[in-house]
Amino acid sequence: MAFDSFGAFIVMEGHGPYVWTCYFVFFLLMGVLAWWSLRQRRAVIARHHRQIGSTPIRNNSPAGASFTRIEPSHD
Amino acid sequence: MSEPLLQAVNLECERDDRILFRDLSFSILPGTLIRVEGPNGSGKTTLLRILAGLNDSYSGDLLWRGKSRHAYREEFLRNMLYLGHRAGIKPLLTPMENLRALMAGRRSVPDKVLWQALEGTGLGGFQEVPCRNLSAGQQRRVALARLLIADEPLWILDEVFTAIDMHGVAALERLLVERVENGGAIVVTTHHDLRLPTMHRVTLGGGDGYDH
Amino acid sequence: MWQIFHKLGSPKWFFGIASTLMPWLLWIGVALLAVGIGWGLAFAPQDYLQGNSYRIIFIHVPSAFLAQSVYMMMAVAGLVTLVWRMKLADVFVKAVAPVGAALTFLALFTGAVWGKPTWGTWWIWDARLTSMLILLFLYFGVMALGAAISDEKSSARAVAVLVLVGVVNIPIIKYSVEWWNTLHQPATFKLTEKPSMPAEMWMPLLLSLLGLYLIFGWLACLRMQTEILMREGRTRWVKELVQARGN
Amino acid sequence: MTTELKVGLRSPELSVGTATAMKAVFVRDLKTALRQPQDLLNPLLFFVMVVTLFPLGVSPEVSFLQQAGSGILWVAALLSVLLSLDHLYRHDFDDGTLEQLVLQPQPLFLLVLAKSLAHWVLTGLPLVLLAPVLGIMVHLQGNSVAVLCLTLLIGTPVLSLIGSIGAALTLGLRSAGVLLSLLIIPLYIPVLIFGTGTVMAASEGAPVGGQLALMGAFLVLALTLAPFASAAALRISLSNS
Repeated sequence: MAFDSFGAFIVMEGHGPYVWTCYFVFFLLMGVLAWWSLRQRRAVIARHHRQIGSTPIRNNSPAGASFTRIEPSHD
Repeated sequence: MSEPLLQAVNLECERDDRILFRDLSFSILPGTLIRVEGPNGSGKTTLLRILAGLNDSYSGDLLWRGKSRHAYREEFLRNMLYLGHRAGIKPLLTPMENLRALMAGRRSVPDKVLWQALEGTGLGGFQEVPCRNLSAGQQRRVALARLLIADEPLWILDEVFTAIDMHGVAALERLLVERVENGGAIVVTTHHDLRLPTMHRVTLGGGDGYDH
Repeated sequence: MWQIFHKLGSPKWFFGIASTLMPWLLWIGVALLAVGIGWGLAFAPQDYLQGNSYRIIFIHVPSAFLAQSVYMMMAVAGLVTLVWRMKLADVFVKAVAPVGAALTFLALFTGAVWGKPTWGTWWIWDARLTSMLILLFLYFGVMALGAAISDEKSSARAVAVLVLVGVVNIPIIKYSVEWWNTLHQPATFKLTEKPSMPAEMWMPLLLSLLGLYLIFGWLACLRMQTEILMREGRTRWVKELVQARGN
Repeated sequence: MTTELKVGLRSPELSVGTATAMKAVFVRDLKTALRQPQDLLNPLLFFVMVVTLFPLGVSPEVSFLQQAGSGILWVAALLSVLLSLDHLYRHDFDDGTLEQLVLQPQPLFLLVLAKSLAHWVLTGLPLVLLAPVLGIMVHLQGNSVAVLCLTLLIGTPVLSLIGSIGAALTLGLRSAGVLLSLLIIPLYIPVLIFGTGTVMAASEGAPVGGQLALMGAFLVLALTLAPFASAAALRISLSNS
C-alpha cells in the first residue's frame, strides 16, 4: 500500500480531486455507453417482436390507382 | 447466331429494405430491342442504371460478351451509350458546346458532323443559343443528337420520349427500328406505347416486393 | 477457402460466436481492469516528479491507446468493405465509431485534468492533446457521414473511403502537429515516455490496458449484434431468434 | 449472318486519348464557370471580408497583425476554398453530366484530376493572386509576402484535391455543406500548419527551403492519391442516387 491511511488515499496529497474526477468520468462514460448499447439492443428486439405479431405492410400497388377526386364533405 | 452483348444473371436489387427484383436473368442480343416495363417505383430506372454500370448495389452477375463486366469495364464503356433521366446538358453552354463535351471523351467528331446531328434533331438555328434559353424538349433533343452519330452497339435509354412532341416521337421510333435492323442492341424504358416488331420485354414489379 | 471466408462474414454465424464470447470478454475485462486500477491507485509507488496525479495514467493511457487502435481497426474493416464487400466489416465500423469517439474524449478529458496539477493549466496545445483532438474530429466526421446516407450499402462504402482517407492522414497530422508544437513551445513535458518506469507502475498499466481492450471487445460485439438485428430484421433466422427469446 | 450487320464493336483505336478527354473536361469546367462570373467572385470576396474581420474584431495594431497575418490569410483562404467545394460536383450531378463523365471509357481518376485542377484554377489561383495585396494590408514584411504567396501556390491545390474527396462523398445529401466542412477540416490541418509555419519562419529570417519542399511533398501525395479516393467516392454517390 502506497498510502498510510484511507484518508490519505482519498486526499492523495492534494491531487485527489483531479484523480477522482478522472476515474469518475471514465466509469460514468463507460457505464453510460454500456447501458445505452444494451438498451438499444433491447429496443430493437422489442420492435421485431411487435412486427412479427402484425402483418407486414404491403407494397403500395400502383395498379389500384384510379385518380378519383375526393370531395371533402362540408357539413 | 451472334453472341449476347450483355447478360444479366440472377440480378437482385434491394432498396430501402424493399426487394425491387430478384433472380432476374436475360440476355441483350445484337439486333434486338428490350423494353423494361413495370409500374412506377418498380425499379426500371434502377435496373437501367445497374446495366449501364452506374449503380453497383446489386447482387448477381453482369457479363459483357461472356466475361465479367467488372474486369472489362473500359471495353464495356466504349461500346455502351447511356441516356438517363437527367439529360447531361449544361444550361450555361450552347448545344454545340454540350455535344462536343459529351463526345470528347469517346471519339473525335468533326464540328460539321455535330452541327448536322443537332440539325437532325430539329435544333437547326439553335446550335449557338445557350441551353438555358431552350425548352425542356429542346434540351432533351440536344442529348438525343448523340443517337444520330453514336456508333456504340449497345444503347441504354431511360425515358427517351419524355418531353418530345409527337413528330419527334415518331421520328425517334423510326431511328430505333432502323438501328435494331442494322444490328444495334437497345434497352429502353418508356411510358410511351412503343410497338416494334422485334421487341422483347422485361417486366418488373410482379411480386409485392416483400420477402417473406 | 472462399467458403470459409464468406462464412466468417456471415452475420448469423457472427451472432452466435459473439453470444458465446461476450460474457467472457465482459467479466475477464472487468476483472483485469479492476485489478489494474486498484493496484495502480492504491499500491503502485508514487511518482517522484508528479506526485499522485500520475495515477490518472492507468485510465488515460489505455483510453488513448485504444482510441487510436480502434481507428486503425476501422480502417482495416473499411478496406475489407471496399475490397470484398463484406457486410460484417461495415457493421463493425458503424458499431464501433461511437465507442472510439467516447474513448478519444476520455483520453482528452483525463489528459486535460492531469494537466492542471502538472502544468498548472487545464489545456495546453500540446502535440498529444492536439492530435487527439483532431482524431476526435475524424471520429465525428465518420459518424456524421454514416448517419447522413440512408442507403445501407452506399453508406458503408462512403464511410470506408472516408476512414481510409483519414488513416492516410493520421501520420501526416501527427507529424505536422509535432512540428508545429516544437515551433511554438520548444520545451514540452513528455508524460508517458518515462525513460524507465518501474515494474510496479507498468504492470498495472498493462493490466488495465488489457482489461479495457476486452471490455471494448464486449461493447463491440454487443453493438454489432444490435446493428445486425436492425439490418437483418426481415430474415428468418432473426425472426426465429427473436421469438425464441420470448418476451 | 453477323457480316450483314452494320453495327459492330468499336475498336479501341477509334477512342480518343485520355489527355484529350481530360482537356475537354477542364475546358468545359472553365467555360461553364466563366459564363457565370459572379460565382467565381464570391469566394474571393469572402476571402477579403474574412481577412478584414480580424483587424476589426481583434486588434488593428501592427505588431499583432504582423504576428497573426499569415495565419489569418491562410485560414481565410482555407475557408473560402471550403465554401466553393460544394459546387464542385453538385451542378454536374444535378444536370446529369456527372453520369456521362463516369461512363466515359477513360480512367475516372484522371478525369477527376482534371476537374480538381479546374477547380483550383477557378478558386485557388485567384486567391494566390490576391494574397499579396492582403498581405501588405496586414503588414507582412517584404520577404514574408513572397513566401506566403509561394505557400498558397503550393498549398491551395492540395486543398482542392482533398476537398474533392469530401465533395464527392457528400454529393446528393441533405445539408451537404456543413457535413463537407466537418469531414474536410481535420484533413486540412497539416496544410494549414505548414503554410503558416513556413511564413512565420521566413519572417524570423529562418531558411524555409525544407518546409517548402515538404509542402511540395504534400502536393505530390495529394496529386497521386486524392483522385483515386474522389473517383471511388463519386461512384458510390452516383450508385446511391
